[in-house]
Amino acid sequence: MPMVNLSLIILVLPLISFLFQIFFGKRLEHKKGEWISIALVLTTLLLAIIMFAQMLFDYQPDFRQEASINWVNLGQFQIEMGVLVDNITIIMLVVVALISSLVHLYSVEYMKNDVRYSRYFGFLGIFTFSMYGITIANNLFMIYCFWELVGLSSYLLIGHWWEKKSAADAGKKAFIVNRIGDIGMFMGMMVVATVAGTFNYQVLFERIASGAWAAGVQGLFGGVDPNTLLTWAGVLIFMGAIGKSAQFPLHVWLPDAMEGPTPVSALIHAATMVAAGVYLTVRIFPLLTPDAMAFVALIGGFTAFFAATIAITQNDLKKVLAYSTVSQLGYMIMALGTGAYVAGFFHLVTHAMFKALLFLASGSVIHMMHHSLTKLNDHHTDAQDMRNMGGLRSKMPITYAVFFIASLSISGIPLFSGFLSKDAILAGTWSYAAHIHDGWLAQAHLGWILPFFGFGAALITAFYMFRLIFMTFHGEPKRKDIFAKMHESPKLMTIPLMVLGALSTFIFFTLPSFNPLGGKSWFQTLVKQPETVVPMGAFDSEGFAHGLHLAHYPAMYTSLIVAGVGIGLAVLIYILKEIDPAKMAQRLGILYRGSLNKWYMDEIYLNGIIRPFLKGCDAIAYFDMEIYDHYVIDGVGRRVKALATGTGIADDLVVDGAVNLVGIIFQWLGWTFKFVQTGKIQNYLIYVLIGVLMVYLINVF
Amino acid sequence: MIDAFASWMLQFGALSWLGTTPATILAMSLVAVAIFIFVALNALVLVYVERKVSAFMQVRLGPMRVGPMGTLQTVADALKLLLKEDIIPRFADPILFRVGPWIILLASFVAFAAVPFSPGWVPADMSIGLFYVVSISSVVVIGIVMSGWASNNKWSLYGAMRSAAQIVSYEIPVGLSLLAAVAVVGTLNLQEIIAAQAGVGNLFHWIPIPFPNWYIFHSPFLFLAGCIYLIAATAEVNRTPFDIPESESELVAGFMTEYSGIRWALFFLSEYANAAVVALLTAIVFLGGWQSPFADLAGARFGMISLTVLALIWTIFVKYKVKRLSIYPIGTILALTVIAWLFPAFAIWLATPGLVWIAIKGGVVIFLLMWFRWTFPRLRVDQLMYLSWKVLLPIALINLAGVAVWMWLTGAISLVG
Amino acid sequence: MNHLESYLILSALLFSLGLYTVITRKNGVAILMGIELILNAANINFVAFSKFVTHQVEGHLMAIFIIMLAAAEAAVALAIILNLYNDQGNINVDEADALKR
Amino acid sequence: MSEVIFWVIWVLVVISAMIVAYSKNLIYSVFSLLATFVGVAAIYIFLNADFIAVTQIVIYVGGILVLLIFGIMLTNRIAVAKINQSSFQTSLGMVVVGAVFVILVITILGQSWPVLAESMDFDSTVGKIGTLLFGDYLILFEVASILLLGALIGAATLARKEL
Repeated sequence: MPMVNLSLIILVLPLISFLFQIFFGKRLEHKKGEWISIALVLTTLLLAIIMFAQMLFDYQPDFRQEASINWVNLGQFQIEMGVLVDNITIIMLVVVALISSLVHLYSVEYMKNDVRYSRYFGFLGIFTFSMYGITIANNLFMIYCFWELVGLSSYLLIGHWWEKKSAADAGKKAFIVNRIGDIGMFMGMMVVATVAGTFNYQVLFERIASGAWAAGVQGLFGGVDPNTLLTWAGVLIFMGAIGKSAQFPLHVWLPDAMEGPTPVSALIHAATMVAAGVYLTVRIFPLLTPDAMAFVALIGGFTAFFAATIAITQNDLKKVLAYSTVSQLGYMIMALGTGAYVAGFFHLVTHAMFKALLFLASGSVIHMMHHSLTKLNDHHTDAQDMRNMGGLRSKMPITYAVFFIASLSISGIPLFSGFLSKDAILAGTWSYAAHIHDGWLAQAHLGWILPFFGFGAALITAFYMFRLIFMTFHGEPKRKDIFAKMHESPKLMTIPLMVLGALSTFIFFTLPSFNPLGGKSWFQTLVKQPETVVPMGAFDSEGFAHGLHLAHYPAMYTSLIVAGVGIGLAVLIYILKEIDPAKMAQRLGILYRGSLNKWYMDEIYLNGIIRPFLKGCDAIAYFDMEIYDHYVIDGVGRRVKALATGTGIADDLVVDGAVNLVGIIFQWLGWTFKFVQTGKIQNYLIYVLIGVLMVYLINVF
Repeated sequence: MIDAFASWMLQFGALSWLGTTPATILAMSLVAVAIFIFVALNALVLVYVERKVSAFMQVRLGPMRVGPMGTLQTVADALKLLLKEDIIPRFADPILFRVGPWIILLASFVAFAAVPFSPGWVPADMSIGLFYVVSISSVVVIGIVMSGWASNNKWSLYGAMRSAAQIVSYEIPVGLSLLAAVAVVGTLNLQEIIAAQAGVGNLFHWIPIPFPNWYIFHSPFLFLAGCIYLIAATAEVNRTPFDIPESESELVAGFMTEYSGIRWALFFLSEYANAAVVALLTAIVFLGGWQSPFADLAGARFGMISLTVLALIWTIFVKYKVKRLSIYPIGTILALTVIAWLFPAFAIWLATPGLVWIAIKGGVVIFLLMWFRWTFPRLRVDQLMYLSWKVLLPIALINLAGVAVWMWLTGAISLVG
Repeated sequence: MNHLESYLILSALLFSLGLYTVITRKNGVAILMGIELILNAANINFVAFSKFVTHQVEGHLMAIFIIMLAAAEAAVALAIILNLYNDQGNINVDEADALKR
Repeated sequence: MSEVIFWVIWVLVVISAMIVAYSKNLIYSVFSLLATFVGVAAIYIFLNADFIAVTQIVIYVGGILVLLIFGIMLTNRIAVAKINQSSFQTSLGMVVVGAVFVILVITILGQSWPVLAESMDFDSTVGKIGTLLFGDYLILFEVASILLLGALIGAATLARKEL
């Protein structure tokens, strides 16, 4: 069976799960239906692993299968529906299928007492379906369709507990903020479609490379520089990624999205959907010009640093992880912007594993907190607040162990997966800063800002992750009553944690070499950086690769030192209590308050954009309702009504009179002829036959 | 076959004075007589087998007195039936009462015209053979209704109406499940359907275990289609557990209540002829007809595996229950297996003529039917209709689509050009 | 048997007998039988012309559609006849003249 | 020989159709319809229309005839095996239908049909019919399926007791 067929089956199975849960889920005997969804998604995992194994057997960096059908045929311009399977697709399919399967399993226990249990699984199904769709799409239009489907399912799942106002609001916020990014993406797609006349990646890249793009720009816009337009197209499409991957300034929805169930956060808002933006950037990577890449890198780098500074001061367990996710996504985007393509996609994969693990493990803690709070009949204490935890290490050993592994991984400690990818990204920024002279960022001599962001974020990441661990699992329990009722989560929740914990170590990513510092792994062999297709002023990828070689070791040592400093600070503050965090906060003053309040981004949006906008709407509405409707529309209405009354009188007398006359005539005729009717069809049939015979006879004689 | 037979007769010295037309007529008559003899013997044998099988299933002996092991019991019964007084009830309709059984027998008899017994051995090689057999078996219902009505007895009438409703309903799952196989092979000619199942391939075309290319192993969907066909066909020939038209406890004997003697024997003949048609059709469409599963080396390997499995099953399940029976069959099978392992050529030799293979396969299916009869309780009328319309029909429809999807997946057909 | 006319005459006979049944019978089911005869007559014509005149199988196709139509018509007609029986206790069509009254 | 068989079947069809039309006993009518249908199926075989012949048997004998018998059984109070049926306007009907028949025969015999010389011997019509049905006549096929669905729903709705 070709890979394309397999990927189509993978695509369809979660949709079946969705339809099944929506139409039949509730009718099943109490909570048995989830196993059908789980079976379907595990089947997709199995198929994805088959594809993955096939890929490893073949070991072809250039492996590529594509099939498509025409969907919309508009003469010259055609929109196709198609499937593109290459190594990136397969790796992404495995990641999505794996995380989705584990979250399905985990949710059985986590959502056990939920009222909309079957709906929840149905929505997981449609999310998985649309994520697969994004993964296997071979053109921008199709990816856009599934992009919006993903947004929809994210909205549905964030608002799963819509009785809570905050959850409903968070869903709406996520939806609207994402739309802003998607408008940019749509505009970018339209630019591409107008100039290049296709949505298909491959065809598009070929047309750009062959100069058809430049010719198209010349024909359509005359004096515009084709490279500038290409930069704009890339940046606009990248806007979609800004929204979906929660990059500054559209990052505000992701922390609020934590109102959804925790497994959802793990699946959608940490591992897969937010990575879709990165995946999109990976897909369009060849058409990014150096200028566009500088923009991408700057956005990513700033987001990485900015979100990390917020994460330091948050007290809500999931909020910390949410900002950490934003920060790590910034890393990936930054890596792509600096040209470290493989490193960016690599970080996507490793991050999916350890961040899903972090969320699921925090879900385990929160679940148990809820559990004991319910037993204590306490409905006011916040189950997610770290200030109520502490010392959980002894009560939840498995959760603690995997949490620790994931934290080491995200902090970039050797022997763990995060080290490999993060180190590659940092080396990439170093190389970019040192060796690249294209793009406005380098020309403005601001190249070194990226390593600064990168290493700064790495320091802060190590610090806040260990702050999180120390506050939650170490020290004295802050609430003895809650602590007494805590215990380890059930098997169905810990098994996914252990699987992901194993996958957060280096070994799965460095094979076939066992070098914990990297080496020539299958990943670096199979994921090949595509040739850039920008015809003039292309990114200097050879210089970059050379720089990467030089920067490898310095960047590694720096990042190790930086991570060590971060962890050490956390130990000093929260274990040894050498520094009092409250005093630190007071001394830092405005910086601390800014970080605690997320640098006032929500307030800036509220007062700077939303309120003025609403005021403007009110004014326009006033004009529309009070002035335009009242005088223009109603005025015309009154005159027409008067006219109609006059016409009506004429109609009644003249026209109806004629019609009634005709009616009376035929009434009389009918009354006259009704005596022919006997009511017996067979009589009529004989009349008809006699008539036919007479016609025949008349014709003959 | 008839033309070949006729020309053979013309070449034969003593008959060469016959013209072409008389020879053809003679050949036709001979084939018809042969089939009739087959139908009659079939009923005799199957009645005996049914009694014996039921006896073994109920752990008793069955007929033992007449002839060795009771083999002549059915002959004696047939003689008794022939000598019985011919009774027609006074208020029955005399013409229809007489004609009804003959229509039933004729319908089940004519169905054999398209059944291939061996390569080339088919009375009439029709391009629409499968459709013909299915359609002819639906004529039986008219005869049943005719007899039931003519008896002028409410049990007969109820039995006839139930039977009509049942046969008409179950024709649809039968047709759909056969259609699944036809969709794969692309012809209605029974000979071609069998020829398409030659050789040995992978199980379900995917799992690398050597299995014959029979359609029941072609895909999971065709396996399901085979199961549906067997269930629905059991219902179409009115056998237990679907024998509500003649259920003794409710309707005395259904549409045959008023019949006795020779006409009753006709009903019996046709019942077993129908069972034989169903069994042969199952063997042809799903089990490879007269194809031997051991026709080549791969097939021989399949044979070894299956024989080993059979021997294991026999050892595990049967040995502990009926000790006496276990020694000889298991010895034979084990010996065969060993020989087959040692000398593959012997296993190939097992590829005996088609007539034997189709008889074995048909026999297995008939045994299945008897097994059903003596294990399952009878369904109620509403359950019967429920099973047909709400269970078998939807499954068969989805299954048909599944076959198409499977063909697409395995690359037999393609949607995108 | 190789004359078109022999089939056409047979078809005309069936048609006339069916017509006669339709005209004279009172019983609804009997009328239905007449209609089936007429449809069969039409089918014979289609198939015969297809063999002797056009040499195409289009005539067969028409016959198939007619047979299908007959099946649909029989089902609906019998449902109507059952209603008639429930309504007036018999199925004599000449008594079903409520529209006139 | 087949000539003889053809005429035997011809006569059988006509006689059984006459029984359908003239028999006083409704049951005889309906069962002789069986002979008519099977006879017409045999006629189709003489016309090289094997598929139509088998379809005729499946649908007419296995479907429509059973439906008719059910109709008869469900609409009579059954006490005896014979169901009398009455006719009306027989003589007028006979005259008119006879006239129609005469006209038909005159037309058939008076016409010189454009019969093609070589006889048509399809080895199998199934493939051709299938190709046409799913090719040129696809829309007709789909419409017919909708018609059948409509008839199914309509018949089921009409036959319910509580309409």
